[in-house]
Amino acid sequence: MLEVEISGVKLKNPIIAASGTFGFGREFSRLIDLNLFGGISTKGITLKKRAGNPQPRLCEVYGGIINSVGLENPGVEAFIKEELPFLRRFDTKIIANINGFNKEEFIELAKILSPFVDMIEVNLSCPNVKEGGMIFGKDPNRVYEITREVKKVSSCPIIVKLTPNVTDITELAKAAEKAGADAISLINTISAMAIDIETRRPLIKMVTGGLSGPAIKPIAVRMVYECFQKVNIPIIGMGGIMNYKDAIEFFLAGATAIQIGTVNFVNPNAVSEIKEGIENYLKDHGFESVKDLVGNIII
Amino acid sequence: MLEVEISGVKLKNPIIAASGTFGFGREFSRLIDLNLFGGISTKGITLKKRAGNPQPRLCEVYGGIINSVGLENPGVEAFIKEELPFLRRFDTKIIANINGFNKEEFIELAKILSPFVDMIEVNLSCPNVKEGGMIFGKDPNRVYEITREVKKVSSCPIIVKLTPNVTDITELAKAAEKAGADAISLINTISAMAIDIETRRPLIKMVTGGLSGPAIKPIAVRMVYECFQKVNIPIIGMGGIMNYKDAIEFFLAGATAIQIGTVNFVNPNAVSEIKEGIENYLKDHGFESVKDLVGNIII
Amino acid sequence: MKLLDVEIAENKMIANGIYLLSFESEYLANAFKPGNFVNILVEKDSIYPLLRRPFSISFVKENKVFIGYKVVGRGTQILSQKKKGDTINVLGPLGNSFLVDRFDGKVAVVGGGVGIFPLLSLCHELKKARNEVDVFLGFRSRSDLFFVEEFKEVSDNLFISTDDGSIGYKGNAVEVFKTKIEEENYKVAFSCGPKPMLSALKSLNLTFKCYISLEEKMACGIGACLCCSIKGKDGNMLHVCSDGPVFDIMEVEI
Amino acid sequence: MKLLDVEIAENKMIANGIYLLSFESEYLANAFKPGNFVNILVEKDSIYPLLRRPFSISFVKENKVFIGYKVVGRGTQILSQKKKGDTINVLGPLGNSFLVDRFDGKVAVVGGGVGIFPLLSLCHELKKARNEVDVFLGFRSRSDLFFVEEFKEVSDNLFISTDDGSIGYKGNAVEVFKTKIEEENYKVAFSCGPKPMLSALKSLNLTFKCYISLEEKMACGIGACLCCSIKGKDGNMLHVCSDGPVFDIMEVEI
Ligand SMILES: Cc1cc2nc3c(=O)[nH]c(=O)nc-3n(C[C@H](O)[C@H](O)[C@H](O)COP(=O)(O)OP(=O)(O)OC[C@H]3O[C@@H](n4cnc5c(N)ncnc54)[C@H](O)[C@@H]3O)c2cc1C
Ligand SMILES: Cc1cc2nc3c(=O)[nH]c(=O)nc-3n(C[C@H](O)[C@H](O)[C@H](O)COP(=O)(O)OP(=O)(O)OC[C@H]3O[C@@H](n4cnc5c(N)ncnc54)[C@H](O)[C@@H]3O)c2cc1C
Ligand SMILES: Cc1cc2nc3c(=O)[nH]c(=O)nc-3n(C[C@H](O)[C@H](O)[C@H](O)COP(=O)(O)O)c2cc1C
Ligand SMILES: Cc1cc2nc3c(=O)[nH]c(=O)nc-3n(C[C@H](O)[C@H](O)[C@H](O)COP(=O)(O)O)c2cc1C
Ligand code: FES
Ligand code: FES
Repeated sequence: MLEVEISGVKLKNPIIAASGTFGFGREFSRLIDLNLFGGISTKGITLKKRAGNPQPRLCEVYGGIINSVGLENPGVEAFIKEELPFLRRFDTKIIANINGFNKEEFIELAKILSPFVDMIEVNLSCPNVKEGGMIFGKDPNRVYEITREVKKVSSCPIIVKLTPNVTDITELAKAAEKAGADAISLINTISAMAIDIETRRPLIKMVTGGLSGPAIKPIAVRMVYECFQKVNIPIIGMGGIMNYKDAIEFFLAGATAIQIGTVNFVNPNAVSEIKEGIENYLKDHGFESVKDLVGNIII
Repeated sequence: MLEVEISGVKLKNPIIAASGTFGFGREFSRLIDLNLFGGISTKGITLKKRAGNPQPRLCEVYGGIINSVGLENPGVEAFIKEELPFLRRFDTKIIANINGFNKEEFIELAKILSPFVDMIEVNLSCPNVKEGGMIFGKDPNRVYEITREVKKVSSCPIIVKLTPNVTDITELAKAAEKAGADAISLINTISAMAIDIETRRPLIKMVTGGLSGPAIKPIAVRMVYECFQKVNIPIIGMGGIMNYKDAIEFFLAGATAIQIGTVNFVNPNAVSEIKEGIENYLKDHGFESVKDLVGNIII
Repeated sequence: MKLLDVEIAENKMIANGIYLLSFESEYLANAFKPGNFVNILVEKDSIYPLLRRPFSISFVKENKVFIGYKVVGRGTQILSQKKKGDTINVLGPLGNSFLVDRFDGKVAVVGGGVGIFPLLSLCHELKKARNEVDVFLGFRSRSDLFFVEEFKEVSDNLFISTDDGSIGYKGNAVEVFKTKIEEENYKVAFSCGPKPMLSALKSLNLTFKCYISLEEKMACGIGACLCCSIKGKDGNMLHVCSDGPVFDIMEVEI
Repeated sequence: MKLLDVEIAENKMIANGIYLLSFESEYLANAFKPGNFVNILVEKDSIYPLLRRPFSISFVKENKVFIGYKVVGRGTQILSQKKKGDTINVLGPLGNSFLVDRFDGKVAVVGGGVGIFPLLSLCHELKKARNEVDVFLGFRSRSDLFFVEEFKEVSDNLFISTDDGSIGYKGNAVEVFKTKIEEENYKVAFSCGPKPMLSALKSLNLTFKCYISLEEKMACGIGACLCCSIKGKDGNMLHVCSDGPVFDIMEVEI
């Protein structure tokens, strides 16, 4: 009922832990059963270890949070040696979220990682680094170029993660599809800012950061819907999903699978509640499979 | 203490009622004193009377609302004859928000209206109409062109209202400045969507609509800040302002004045509470004028 | 129309998921006319729900204002948890009202579900104006019944129907009303209820006047935002919050 | 570490804007070590505040867990309005704990403001391990005092200071502590308080070990989101929620 497929990779359910909100699973495994997830997208991985951005990295705003972690991670080798074996113990698909500061780094990361993971998520949308990330991701030509090269060297399906900070996200989606992406995921965080009016300083040291959480949901749903009209590869939707109802909206808008991020901080049980909620919704509404919901909005 | 100036037009305080949320003032005047406002931006005016979009036009989402009014308005002549005289009774600056479906209409509207109002707000950002509006507003060249033509024929200062649905809002800001705009205002609503999971229909008949309210504030603050780095004309900031603290954030980010929209629906007293809050903030923090706050963020 | 902080006097469940809330407000109680509504801020400084929620005033008694409501979402859920002494902010009275007169003939009042709320005080006024009033109320089921005793007091004949037939006629209020139209000489009808019910009413092509109270999603509630516009007969836009909520059924597209 | 729905047993103001909340939880009471904290969801299904709020466990008594907190923003405001019987969701115990031992020499405990909360159970444990404990507590003013009687019971000497001198020494806790360092033979110090206080402490260049409890904005509280990272001495990133909140003062940049 819940199984979905992305380019031959079968997810037992369409719920994926969103990159950067779930570490490498270890911490949450002490709290919830990782087998609950259809997949887990890892914390963004870079070639070399990275310390990330200075403090403060986090602030809270109306209905959301702004973060500027800046891709703190142990680097690809440490990931493979120290984190992947642990993740592999669970019956869930592992998606490596990769981040390069130039095309070559993306290629290198895909080469190294694709033999070891189920899918690769090419993060062309990180707003919290000065080079790479979103800078590439805003330009359809760069999206095309990097996607094509990464696809060439990858032995597993690749997902291209798109930034919402653009005039027309469907241009990026089409570029990714044309370049051979197996799927796209959206949205990454929206560039945002908040100011402490007492100190008059930005609440994020890097001044701007990425907005996530319920506040961005209607923007994310709109972008998933727009992309669904324009591309034929599967869409993994995310942005502000707090419960099963939000998840259903994404499916109806055109998402084949969803990722949940910020909600994990608020309610670590979200994955099981959403899973159950989707099942009940399908039963109550006479659908046989979550696949029947995809893009099934009535206009 | 609260007075600000935009191209020679003195606003006695920096709080402006946002276009489309305040009609032509008549309804709110039964509830609050319109003299409280530094200015009032009218409901979007078109050359001809318009019926607007079909129902449903409104839905509520996490921390915000999506609307798709679609510029329902009585047309410019009825505005001048039936609405303006009423508005003119108050000691507040009147800003006519104009909306064309092509360049000529913008020019025509500016010609007709500029002798009668204090400022014109050129709405290059309405997401709820199929032509004009945001379609023009996303293209810096069109922004430049329309701004220049409108400026030529206007006998009062003009404000260009920008859409946030773009990759780089500073490109639009710069185009407006270069073309001679006296100020820019931002942000208009963000294109967004919500779905009723029971009926599987969009909650807005036109499928997508414009997101406003607290949810969009951190995005608006970021855009004001970005524009402040790039242009020298005054910025009128808006998007999700609910109270004086939010207003102060916009000033610190670089806004000379602010507009309040959605909050009027929730709390019609917002204008007086914000006014008082700004005054107290200035006193408590040793500032002599709200002008001292503009762009006064400490990085 | 005023913006008022009022203290809840009572807030109790009166049927399955249906509550009756009351508060003291001399101003509102005096200004009120049947059909008027108020826009309630269920929680101060809340961003979710963000907007006010519109509710008809069911009736007033001395200086007390009574609002009946059904819990359907987050706003009404929060409202239902308010207790005596809690403060809510109320904007009202809003909208137009039902035309009450001494009609020279029988009056029919047809209500379905939450549309029943605004009709109680209407009946009261109709009786006060010495009309003969037939009331048709439709509920989902027996456990959903409310205001029945109250309507008995202000009507000459009360016809209850339920969708499942668990009490009264099986069917909806319009169906029952329809069976009476030929027997009775109605001069005017008033109605409030779900859209399908009002459409059914319209398609009866009544030979007498029929006034209905409509609902649309509202942001301001006072005619400023133009979110609640509907098309009038002549193509002109009508605003449910300020031109309505009561309209002549022939004057609006439904 | 568990996710628990707990029922509030008591939630009372104990000083100017300072509250003490308690609830029953056998699991937490047993698992707790001084220095641990919990991440509290002050309101279910709320999107504003959205995140959980981290609070140290002040102390436990039998199966009851006590949390002292100061109202500083919306989250703590909402928490302060919770009543006996209300349910909150608690994630914990989180973080590491203070090293408690029998030290061969005096122990100093230095706390400022809300940083005082986690130190009470620490002192209790230090006394249980038969140490001689000097406690230095700094408050804003006389009306802000809390936990004074409680600290008297678990310390050998208690030095109170206030910023305005309205009671005890005038100045902050570190200044008072500084005057005692030369007279006394401290073996170890423990501290928690605002950043400037901890910086002052660090700049004393103590010749003995000093452990401090830090605060950073937290999203997950368990080491997954990397929002609370700080730089360690060797340039490695440390996570206040999972590597801390207690650190050797020499091992972290402050
Ligand atoms: C003029 C008028 C009078 C009304 N009188 C009553 C009454 O006396 N008793 C009663 O129980 N209900 C009445 N309603 C409907 C009532 O406003 C909604 O049930 C209520 O707003 C639902 O809020 P919620 O947060 O619980 O639901 P949600 O569904 O979570 O609300 C989401 C949004 O939809 C709006 N909304 C939902 N349903 C309606 C509706 N039917 N009409 C307009 N807006 C809606 C809400 O205001 C909100 O913006 C009236 C509506 C109108 C327009
Ligand atoms: C490990 C740890 C233990 C703590 N123990 C206590 C305690 O025992 N008693 C107590 O009163 N306070 C304690 N605090 C501080 C407490 O978490 C904040 O005061 C509280 O989160 C403020 O929430 P608010 O919504 O009222 O304030 P707001 O300022 O509105 O909160 C806005 C955001 O900032 C965060 N935040 C605000 N202040 C702090 C802070 N000082 N540290 C971390 N995040 C913060 C909030 O969690 C929230 O995300 C502790 C903090 C940490 C990290
Ligand atoms: C603290 C934090 C860290 C994140 N790190 C990454 C990352 O490393 N790579 C990535 O692709 N997305 C990252 N994201 C974005 C999320 O994966 C997701 O796209 C976004 O948060 C929207 O979903 P949400 O609203 O459910 O959180 C991060 C988000 C948060 C909140
Ligand atoms: C119901 C509604 C109607 C609007 N109509 C207009 C309009 O006619 N012209 C315009 O420039 N902006 C219009 N806007 C946008 C607002 O002026 C403002 O830019 C936006 O709502 C963000 O501010 P807020 O979050 O304070 O509402 C409208 C907004 C709303 C909510
Ligand atoms: S609700 Fe704003 S015009 Fe009717
Ligand atoms: S708060 Fe998430 S890692 Fe510390």
